[in-house]
Parts: sequence; C-alpha cells; structure tokens
Amino acid sequence: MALLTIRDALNEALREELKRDENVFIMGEEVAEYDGAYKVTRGLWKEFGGKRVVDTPITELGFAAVGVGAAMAGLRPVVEFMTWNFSILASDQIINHAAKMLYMSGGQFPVPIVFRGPNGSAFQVSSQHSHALEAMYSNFPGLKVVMPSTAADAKGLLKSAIRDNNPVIFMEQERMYGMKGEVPEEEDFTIPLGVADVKREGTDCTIVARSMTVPLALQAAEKIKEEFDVSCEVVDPRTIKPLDIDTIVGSVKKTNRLVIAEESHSFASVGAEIAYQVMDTVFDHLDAPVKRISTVEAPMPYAKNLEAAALPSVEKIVEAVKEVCYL
Amino acid sequence: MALLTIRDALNEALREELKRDENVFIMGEEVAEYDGAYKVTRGLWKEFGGKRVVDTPITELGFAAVGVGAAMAGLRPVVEFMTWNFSILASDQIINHAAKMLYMSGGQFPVPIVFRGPNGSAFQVSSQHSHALEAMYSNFPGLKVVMPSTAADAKGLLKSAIRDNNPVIFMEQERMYGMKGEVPEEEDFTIPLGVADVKREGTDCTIVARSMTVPLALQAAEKIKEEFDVSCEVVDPRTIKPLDIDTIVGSVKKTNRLVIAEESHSFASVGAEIAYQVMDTVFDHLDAPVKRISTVEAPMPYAKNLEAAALPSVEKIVEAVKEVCYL
Amino acid sequence: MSKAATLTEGSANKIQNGSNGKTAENEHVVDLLTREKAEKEKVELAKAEYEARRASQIESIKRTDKKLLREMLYQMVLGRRFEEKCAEVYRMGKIGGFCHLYIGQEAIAIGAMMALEPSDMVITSYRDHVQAMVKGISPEAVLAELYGKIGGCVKGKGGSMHMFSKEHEFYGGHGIVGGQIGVGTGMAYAAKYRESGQVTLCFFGEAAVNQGIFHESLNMAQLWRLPVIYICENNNYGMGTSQERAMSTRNIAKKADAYEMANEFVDGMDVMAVRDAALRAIERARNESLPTLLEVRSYRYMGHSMSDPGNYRTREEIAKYQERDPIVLFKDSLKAAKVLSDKDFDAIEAEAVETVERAVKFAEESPFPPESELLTDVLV
Amino acid sequence: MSKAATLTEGSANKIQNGSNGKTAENEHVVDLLTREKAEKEKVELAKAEYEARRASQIESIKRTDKKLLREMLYQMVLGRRFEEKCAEVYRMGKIGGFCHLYIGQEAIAIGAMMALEPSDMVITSYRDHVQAMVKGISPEAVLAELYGKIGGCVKGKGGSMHMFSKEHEFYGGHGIVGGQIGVGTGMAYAAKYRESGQVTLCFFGEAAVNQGIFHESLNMAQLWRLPVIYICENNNYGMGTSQERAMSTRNIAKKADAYEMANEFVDGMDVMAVRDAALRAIERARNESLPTLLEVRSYRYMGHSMSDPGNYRTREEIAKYQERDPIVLFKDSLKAAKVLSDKDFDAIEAEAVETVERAVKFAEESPFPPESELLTDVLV
Ligand SMILES: Cc1ncc(C[n+]2csc(CCOP(=O)(O)OP(=O)(O)O)c2C)c(N)n1
Ligand SMILES: Cc1ncc(C[n+]2csc(CCOP(=O)(O)OP(=O)(O)O)c2C)c(N)n1
Ligand SMILES: [Mg+2]
Ligand SMILES: [Mg+2]
Repeated sequence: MALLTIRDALNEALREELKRDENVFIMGEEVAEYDGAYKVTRGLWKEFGGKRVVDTPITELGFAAVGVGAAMAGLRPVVEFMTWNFSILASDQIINHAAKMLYMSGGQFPVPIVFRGPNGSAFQVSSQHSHALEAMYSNFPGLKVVMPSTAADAKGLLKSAIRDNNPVIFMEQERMYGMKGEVPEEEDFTIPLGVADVKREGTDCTIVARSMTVPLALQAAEKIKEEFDVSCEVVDPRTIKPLDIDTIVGSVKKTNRLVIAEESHSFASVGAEIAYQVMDTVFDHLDAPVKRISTVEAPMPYAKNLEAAALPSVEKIVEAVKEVCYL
Repeated sequence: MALLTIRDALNEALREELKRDENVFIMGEEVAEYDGAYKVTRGLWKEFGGKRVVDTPITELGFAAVGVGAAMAGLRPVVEFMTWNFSILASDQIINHAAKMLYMSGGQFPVPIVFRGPNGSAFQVSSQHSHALEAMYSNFPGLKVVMPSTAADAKGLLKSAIRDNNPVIFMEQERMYGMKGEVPEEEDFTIPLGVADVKREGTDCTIVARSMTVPLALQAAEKIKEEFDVSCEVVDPRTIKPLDIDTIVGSVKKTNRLVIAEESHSFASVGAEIAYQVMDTVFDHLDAPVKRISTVEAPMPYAKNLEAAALPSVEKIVEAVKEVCYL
Repeated sequence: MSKAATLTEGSANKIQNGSNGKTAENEHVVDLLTREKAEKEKVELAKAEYEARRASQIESIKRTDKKLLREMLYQMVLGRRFEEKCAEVYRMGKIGGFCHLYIGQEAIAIGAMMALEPSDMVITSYRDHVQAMVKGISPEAVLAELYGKIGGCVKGKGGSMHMFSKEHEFYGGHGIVGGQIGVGTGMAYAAKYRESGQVTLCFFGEAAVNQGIFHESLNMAQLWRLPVIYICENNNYGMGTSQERAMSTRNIAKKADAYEMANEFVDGMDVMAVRDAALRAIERARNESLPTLLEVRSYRYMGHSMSDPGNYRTREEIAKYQERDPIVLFKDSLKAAKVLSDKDFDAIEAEAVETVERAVKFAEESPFPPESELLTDVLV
Repeated sequence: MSKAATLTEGSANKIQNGSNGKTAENEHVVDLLTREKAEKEKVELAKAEYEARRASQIESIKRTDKKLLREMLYQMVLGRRFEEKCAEVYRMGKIGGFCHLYIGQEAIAIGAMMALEPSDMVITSYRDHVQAMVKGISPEAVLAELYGKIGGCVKGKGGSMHMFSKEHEFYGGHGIVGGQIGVGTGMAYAAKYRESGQVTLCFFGEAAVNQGIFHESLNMAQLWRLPVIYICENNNYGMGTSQERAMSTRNIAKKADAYEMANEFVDGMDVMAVRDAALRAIERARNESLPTLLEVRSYRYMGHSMSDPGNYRTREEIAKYQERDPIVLFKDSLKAAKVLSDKDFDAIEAEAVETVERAVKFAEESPFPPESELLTDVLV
C-alpha cells in the first residue's frame, strides 16, 4: 500500500493508462504545459509529450465533440473539464451525441471516452463554479457516472473508466484532491464500475454517501456512535450509474433506516432516486422514512458563512440520523 | 368556454400577452415568417410585426443569451426552442446565467424570461429529438418549471409564466398540440404557477401525471374503474417547480396509494422526487410502495413498435395501479 | 501597433429584420419585392453561367476516367430516384418521423465523396440518405431503415436521420444542427493521431454555420492541422429561413479566413467542379494535413422535410433552379464530351429504377425489430 | 459562380501543438526558444512604438477636456492601487475563492468606459473590480464584496467574479468564459428595442474569442444591427495558454470580417488610443445602431488569478511590458502636454491611496451576511 492523495492517485491512474494503451490520450484546458489547473495531470505532458497530453482552447463544446469523434474513430480520449460547471456548455455533445451514438448506430459505434474533472463546490468560488451535476448526467441512458471518494477508489475506478467502452462521466471533488488514503500497489489495480463499497459497517442505520459526503458521513457515524451508541453503516455507491442498488438494499435490510447525504441540489437528485429504488425494493423493511441531506435550494453564495450553511455537513447528517432513529 | 386545441390556447396566450405588454416579445427559430415549426406562433408575426416576433439564426446558445440579456435590461422575452432537445445547447445560459442572475446580483437583476417549446417524444423522431428534459432543469434552483396538460392549463399557465419575474421553463408536448379542451373566455384568465390540479377525483389510488401522461392516466383510471371498480384520483402538478406537494400529499392521505407516470427517463427523475417528498411527508399513510412509470432506460428508438414499447402507456399505468392496489 | 483602423464598410445586402417599427404587413410586402428581385437576378446570373459551366465541366470530364464518370452519373440518378421513392412511400405512411430529401443537391455528395478512398471517413447531417448510399450502404439497408425495419442499416433504431456504417466508414446521420461538425473534427483528429492517412469529409448546411460549434471546430482544425474537409452545402435555406435572414454575410467560404484556413467557393450544380475542388482539398488534407472549408452553393427542390409545405419561396424560384439541374447539366456535358450516349443514359436510368424497386421489396419484407432490441445497444 | 478559388496561404506563425511524434521535452525546448525570440522581437517593437505612441497620445490629450483627463488618470491609479491592495489582503486570507486582478490593463476599462454616458450599459468577465468602480460602484462596496460582507455590492453573495449594480447599469461580473458576450448582445438588443439610445460595452478576454458564443453573438449583432461594442482585452494569455497555442490566427479584430462587422485594433497600453477608438465605436453604435469589435492589445502583470504562479512566462517578459506601463505613459504624456504637473500626480496618488484605505476600513467593519440571506434572491 502507498499513501497517496486523491490527486496523485488520479495522476497515477492516468499515467498507467497512458503507458498501457497508446490510444489513450488526455485533452482539456491547461492539462499539458500548465500541469492541470488542479494538478491532476502533473508531469504527464513532460513524460508523454504533446501528442498524448493536449492543451485545448477554451471551447468546451468543441473539444468534447472532438473527443466523441476521436472515440468513434478508435481512440480512447480522457477529456478533462477544468470543472464540471463548464461541461454544461458541452452537454449537447455528452447527452445528444456520446450517450446515444451506440444506440443510434445500432451498436456499431461505441464511444469509449471519459469526461472527468472536479464536480461540486470548492472554496468560495460562488454560484457559477459550484455545481454538483451528477443528477443531470445520471438521467440519461447511455452514460456511466462515477464518483470516487477515496484515493484507492479514485485510482481503481479511473482506470476502469478509461478501459470501459462506454462514455463515462467521472466526477472528482476539488475539496478532496488533497485527501490521503492507502492505495494498493499491485501491478494492475482496478475497481470494477457498478460496485458499491461499504465504507463503514454498522447495524442501526445506513448512510448512503458519495464523493464529498463520504468523509462527512464517516465523521457523523463516529460522532453518533460516541454520543448515542448508535451504529451507522456508510455505503458509498462509487458508481452512480449503473447503481449497485443491491448493496444499498442489503444494508437497509439490516439497519431498516436510511439517510442519504449528497452535495447536489435535492430536487430530482440521485438521492431521490436511491430513496425511490430502496422503497420500491424493501418498503416493508423501512422503519422510518428515508431522510435526505443535500445542498440547500439556492445557487451557491460566496460569503464563507453562507457557503458553509448551504452545504451538507457532519451536523446535518447527525441530525438526519437522529431523526430516522427517533433519537 | 371555447373549445380550443392546446396549440391554439398557447397561441391565444401569446397573442394576449403581446397585446398587454409591449415589452413582451417572442424569439426563436421559425417563429415569425414560418408561423412556428409547430404553428404555436401562427399569425403573430403578421399581427405584431418583426419587432415583436423575431426569427433567429440556428444558434440556441446565442439567442438564449440574447434573451437573458434583454430580460436583465427590462424586456420580457419568450424564447421558443423548436424542441427542448435543442435547449441542451443553450443550457449554460439557462442554468449558469438565467437561473443564478438574481442571486449573484444580490437581488438586483431579475430575469423575467420564458423558455418554451415542445418537450419529450413526438412521432418516431428518434433519439436526438425525443428528450423529456424536466428532470434536468428542475434540479437547479432559480428556475420555475411548468408542464401543462390541457388547453385551459396551457393558456392560463403560459400567461402567468410570461408575467412571472423569474425564468420559467415552459414545456409543451408535440403529441398534445392538437388535443382539444374547454378554455374559459373571461378577459384575463390566468392560472397561478405552483398550484396542482386534480384532473379526476377518486378514493383508492392516486396517480400523479404530467404533460403527456395525464390523458394516459385518465384513460387508465377509466379502465380500472370499469374492470376492477377501483377509483383513481389523477393529480396533475402542472407546475413542477415550485411543486405543489400539499395537493399530492392530500390525495395520498386519502387513497394511501401512489402511482407516478412520467414521460422522462426514470433515473433521478421528477417522479423520484415526488416519491421522496411524499414518503418524507406521509410515510405512514402509504399502504404500498410508490410505483413509477417512466420511459425505459434507453435512448428513444425510431421503429414504431420499439418507440411504443419505450414510452409510458395506458396499459403500463393500469399494471402499476394494480400492483399498488395488490390486484 | 499604430496600424490604421481597419473598419469594414457596412455590407450592402444587409436586411434589418427586427425592431424597425414598421408593421409586419408592410415589411412583408417590401421584403417579398426585394427578395423577388434579388432572386430573379441571381437566377438570371445562374443561367448565364450554365453555359460557361458546361464548357468547364466538359474540360474536367475529359481529364476523368470514363468508368468513374459513368458511376458518378449512376449514383446521381440513383440518389434522385431513391429520394423520389422516399417521398412516395412517406406519403403512404411507410416512413415515420422526419424525412429530409436530397433532391437537387446530388452533385455535392457524388462530386465530393467519389473523390475519396474507401477508407476515408464521412459524417453528415440528418439529410443523409444519399451520402449513406454513396459511401457504400446498400439502398436496401437505407430504405429498410426508413421503414424502421430490422434489415435497416441500424436495425430500425435510427430512422431517416441516423444512417451509420462502421464497415463503410460512415459516421452518421446526425440530428442536432451543427453537432457533426465537432464530431467530424474529432474523427480527423483520430486519423492524424493514428497516422492512418484517412481524410474526413464533414457535411453540413449553411444554417449550421451560425452555430458556435462551427467556430470552435474550425479553430481547432487549423490550430492542430487536421485532415478534415468541411463541406458547407449551401442550399440557401435552413428550414424556412433564407441565408440572408440568418447570417450577416453572404460569403461563407470567406469565414475560413477568420481561422486562416484554406477555403473555396464551388458551384454545387456542377458535379465536376465539386469533384475538382474536393480533390484539391483532399490532397491538402492527405499530404499537408491541413483542413479546408468548401462552400458549395446548391438548392433543394423539395421542402426542408416531408412535412414542410415550403411557403417561403415561389414555385418559380424552384423551377428556375431546376433549369440548371445538376443531373441534366452532367448528362449534357457527358454527351457533348461523347463519353456517354442516350443509350447509356437509358441503361443507367433503368438500373437505378430497378435498384430502388429492389430496395422497396426488401424494406417491405424486412420484419420490424423484435422488442428485445429495445434495451440492447444502450451500453456496450 | 465561376469565381476563382480563394485559398488562403497557410499562415506563418502556426504552431503545431499536438501529434507530431516529438517528445515533449524536445518540443518544449524548441518551443521556449522560438517563443523567447518572438517575445523579444515583440517587446523591441513595442518599445520603439512607445515614443511614437507618446506623440500621438499627446495629440489626443490636446483635444480632450482637462478635468476629464485628470479623472481618467485618477481612475487608472485608483484601479492599480485597489488591485494591489486586493493582492495584499488576499494573501492575508481576507478574500476567498478566485480573485483575478486587472493590473496592467487599466487603460482599457478607463479608456473605453469613460467615453460612455452614465446610462450606457457595461458587462464583463470575472476580472471585474476596476470596471465595476469605473462604472460607479464605490470601492467600499467592491472590496466589501471581496470580503464576502453584507456591505458588498451584491451583499456578499457574488464575490470577486460577480460585481453588479442595477443603479449604475453594471450588468456583472460573469464567471463562464464567453457567457457575457451573449448576454451583452441581449442588453444591446433591449436598448434597440426600447429605443433607449443606450450603448452596451461588452468586455472579454482573447481566449473567450474561441468560444462558440462569440461567433453566435457577433452574427446576430451584425444581422440585427445592435448598438454593442465588443471589447476583446487581448492580454495574450488565457490562464497559462498563450494566444498562439489556442487560436489559429493572431488577428482577432479581423475575425469581425466573417460577420462584415466594423473592427479596429488598438494599443491597450495607450488610454487615449482606447478612448478614441471607443468614441468612434460609440458613435457608430449610437447613431447608426451598428456593432463594432475592438481588439485591444494589452498585458496583465499578475498571474491569471491569485492562485496562479505564472510559470508559463518569464519575469523578463513581464518586466519589458512594464516598461510601457499605461499609467507611466499617460503621466509622461500629460506632463509633456503640460496638462498635469508632478504635484497633481502626487495629489492623485494620495487620493487613490486614501480611497483604498477607506474601502479597507469599510470592508473590515462590514458584518458577514446574516444566514437569512441564504435563501433570499433565489426567486423574485
Ligand atoms: C440544434 C438544432 N436546432 C434546430 C434544429 C431543427 N432543424 C433541423 S434542420 C434545420 C435547418 C438546418 O438548415 P441547414 O443547416 O441549412 O441544412 P439543410 O436542412 O438546408 O440541409 C433546423 C432548424 C435541430 N435539428 N437542431
Ligand atoms: C466556460 C469556462 N471554461 C473555463 C473556465 C476557466 N477559466 C477561467 S478564466 C480562463 C481564461 C480566460 O482567458 P481570457 O478569456 O483571455 O481572459 P483573461 O483571464 O485573460 O482576462 C479560464 C480557462 C471558465 N471560467 N469558464
Ligand atoms: Mg440549408
Ligand atoms: Mg487573456
């Protein structure tokens, strides 16, 4: 095991895949000479050259399209959005082109492409730079959606995403790039897409969290254990689509209670979907309504205190658990 | 009362608002000289001239932005997307600009704009032209989302949308343009945004439907009444955001059973949200898990038989009701 | 830096179509008159050029292989007959959804695509039947696709707008106006990356030029020297909107200057002129890895799609363009150049009709896709 | 239509930045050398032009009202001192998020905006502090916004990138590169519609020019004859990417030709040149309702934002640009033209410093927004 930041784990995944398959290349704004706006691609341009690591103009729709076309024609592009906020400009290529190409072409043209970058809020970057967009992309068939929360997951999932023959939406979180974790050093470490991970075992309440809310959920679980001796299980789906509902349901069957913590806005969120699917499957196992914690229904404010109040937090998760446990 | 098609009801709403307020204008592809791709704007260019009814180039992002800027500067644009599919190209202006402007500007710049056009499938127009996009736009605070299902609602809601000082996503359905209904003839008939309508009263099971699924739900209710003597209440939220959850919850309290029928894809859909909110509010009143009918998780196929199989239908709704009623 | 101001004089044929206070009624009349006059002038000019064009076409014909010329004519005639059949069966309800026909524009697809190698790549818009066939998809598979049958080239999943063939390097068939300009740029990117020597032809209409993706794509193509040929099929209308009502300039080829990209304006009624321009562009792409923008001026005889009544133009306007029909012109020239005789023409005509009939039979008999197809091809 | 081919010769200074097989290491060395040489030449040229520029600036000064000239210098100095203070307090942790400074580019905002009427409209990117102040928002309100305090011009909800003032017709402060080009076009649309006589100034960086919205907007502005002035602030970098690595042409002003739009290239180190070009464009907008694209060549001294170490360029490159500093040049000219004396300069300097100090005091003392603000202003 090596202790790596999520940033470096992603970097390793990219490096290894660039080495493994010469059809893999990285493109995006500032990914090459600048080493990446958030340094996820650090050193790669120097090591692999300007053919494999390519700086683009600021034309999100255009370079996403270039990625789609290149993928149709046999390459395996990894397209970085400096942040997912800017992907909205490119969403026509993701939703109307990448996601449907295989179907429209009757199975002839797979689009093996990874769109990746930081998703959600950063530190006071205000409303146009703080979107968590997984709900939007998850609604469209033809896309896989991945959201790692640890260094090991980040590395293993990114490698799998690059090898996947479908378009994959790979969402990181800027607040988490510096978080460290153990990463297996074995030669070809990957984590399959579509498999949830139980980040903490517990018996009394399930917390489903993803990306940024996983560490918050773990802290909340700790606190609740201490304060109320209630044992929370923290399940991280890791892949939002396809969703490993079985693992979530398995946990809820055991705990009979479910809290969902997510950074995105709430309305028609992935959390709503998980709640629906759980209810649909194990309605009779639920001893309380599912409780969801999301970012409040407002654009992200700049002021530090308001931003903190807008986002999910350990306290909010604790409160939600208390509620479903009738504490 | 006048018997109007939904198309003509929308047309009347536009005409009346153009007359009422000279800051209202319509822009979009083929809305003027061509009378609208689907004839919703028929006759308006002739009547009001090229200043009030404006043909645009095929530049969805650009003319959406023009709408946003014009709204900030005091006009009340009604921007037509030939279909909502093409709005994805403009979604940055809708999500990152229109929806946040009021908040970002600390309340100084409201954006009184209506984005409208047909949403969802038409008749075999295949995967790039059949999106139902309400889930996507509903996820973002700062937008209102409206989906009428009758001629009267279409007229009354569109007039309210145009008078509203917020950006409103107004989603019609091409399959429904020709459907007729009674429309009040009173001088200034409007329907407030945010108020659901019970389209059929019933006691045994609630069906929440919107847009295209409302007529399907009504037919299903009829069938179920006949075949099983089970009485369904059909609730049409009409406005998705803000959602009149009280009316839905009120119905569920009475029937203790809920089926949701929607044309969009299911994952993280508005249906999931309604299910979550209902469960959150009246968990103990539910005698069965909420059942949701959506378009299958595949891009829309072209072939007639496949398209029919992909979409929600009377039969599917009937089956869902039978399921929640344990018939 | 003390460079003098470089102001462009306002262009002459600018139409102010908003905000001028006139009533629409008035505007409309003025507008129609102006337009009619402009149209008339254009058409007169075009007719005068017909003769000049025939002379130059004959020159070009003389430089070209006879078998190829015959095949070019055959493909043009087949394209025409095929589309006519589509219109016929569409009206009978055999085809659903949108259906955009290519009648009048055949010289573009045939002129440009038959200058390619089979391994070269092509991508286009929803107006894709003829391109699909020229690239090698059988008329059977195209028509069956239009019928929404399992024998269609994408198993009935795409319909009129979404023909594809991996085998024939045909990348579709796309419904979002302008979307394929970016995708085509990416295909060329891959060709350069893999040093495959492939050239990419990317077709789109003149109205698509106004989309942002055109701008973004051309910049990248020139910046990165991609072997792509952008072919703007300028038929003067995007649905019911003429170019002058949607674009602030008439000169699309010149837009390439904004990217320092090679560009050429071509008469799209002249299949040999299209071919010659395409050959130059292909050479530039293949040997120098440089992109080109071709503006090919053309005209579509039918409505935008089968559901367009086409009230925005006169029958006369159409008729006058038809006098310069690309197939008639090509036949005239082939005959004048003594390459093909009337007998040859008859044989070609018969062959095309027969092929189309075969396609109809196939499409009729092909079954609808089984319901199991609904959920396949969503993910690999 | 038999018009000859209009091929553009491939441009000279094209950089091939992908797919050429060389190692990045090699490429990098070659690249740096080439660039260094190019930079050197550019800077030499610039210095030579400094003198010429000063002469012409003096000419322009002589035609201009003295009080206005003083105010222009004051605003430039204030802008400079204000941004320096921002850098200082940012490093102390008083400001969060992104913070993009304007140092080096002052001549653009002051030159262009002080040619406006107060009722004219302005919109810009995230690099907006100075534009906000020139339009009339108090330095107090701008700095308090940067602090995220309730006294900020948008109550702490926007921060550095999102300054707004309805009262002063300042339409923000936008974070999506290029987004404001479309919105600004819409503002001009409204002005024309309402016949308000207002002109719209729309600022953006050179990297934003590559965005599709630039293309879509300019077409509509020319087609509909909108009274908008697009000001491209060309500081040669979009974050760490120089123009030549992102754009296939050096000549941005000329891109307006693709829309038949008036355009002008201006030296952005010369506040009077900017003013004069702006006056011409404003006149065109106000009297003829026609748009203009101005490319104003400039340079930013600081990193892209406060978090950018700026390794993509040398200290030398920056230093050399600083030798042509717009404030120094303007002072030199004002002195030579005997408009202002050293004493005046000192007074201006003192006033600017004092104003900034007042702003700091205000920002420090203003409270954070109450939590109740979180859910207001979401909907009207
Ligand atoms: C993004 C988008 N906007 C609008 C449409 C509707 N639409 C389909 S074709 C068309 C006109 C396109 O004209 P042009 O590009 O000139 O091509 P042509 O049809 O003449 O071949 C329009 C508006 C669409 N399919 N996609
Ligand atoms: C759509 C979008 N893409 C990327 C970014 C990240 N970003 C912010 S500023 C910037 C560079 C813009 O450069 P330029 O337009 O030249 O303006 P300058 O910063 O030089 O003033 C980038 C890439 C963004 N904010 N929005
Ligand atoms: Mg056209
Ligand atoms: Mg710049």
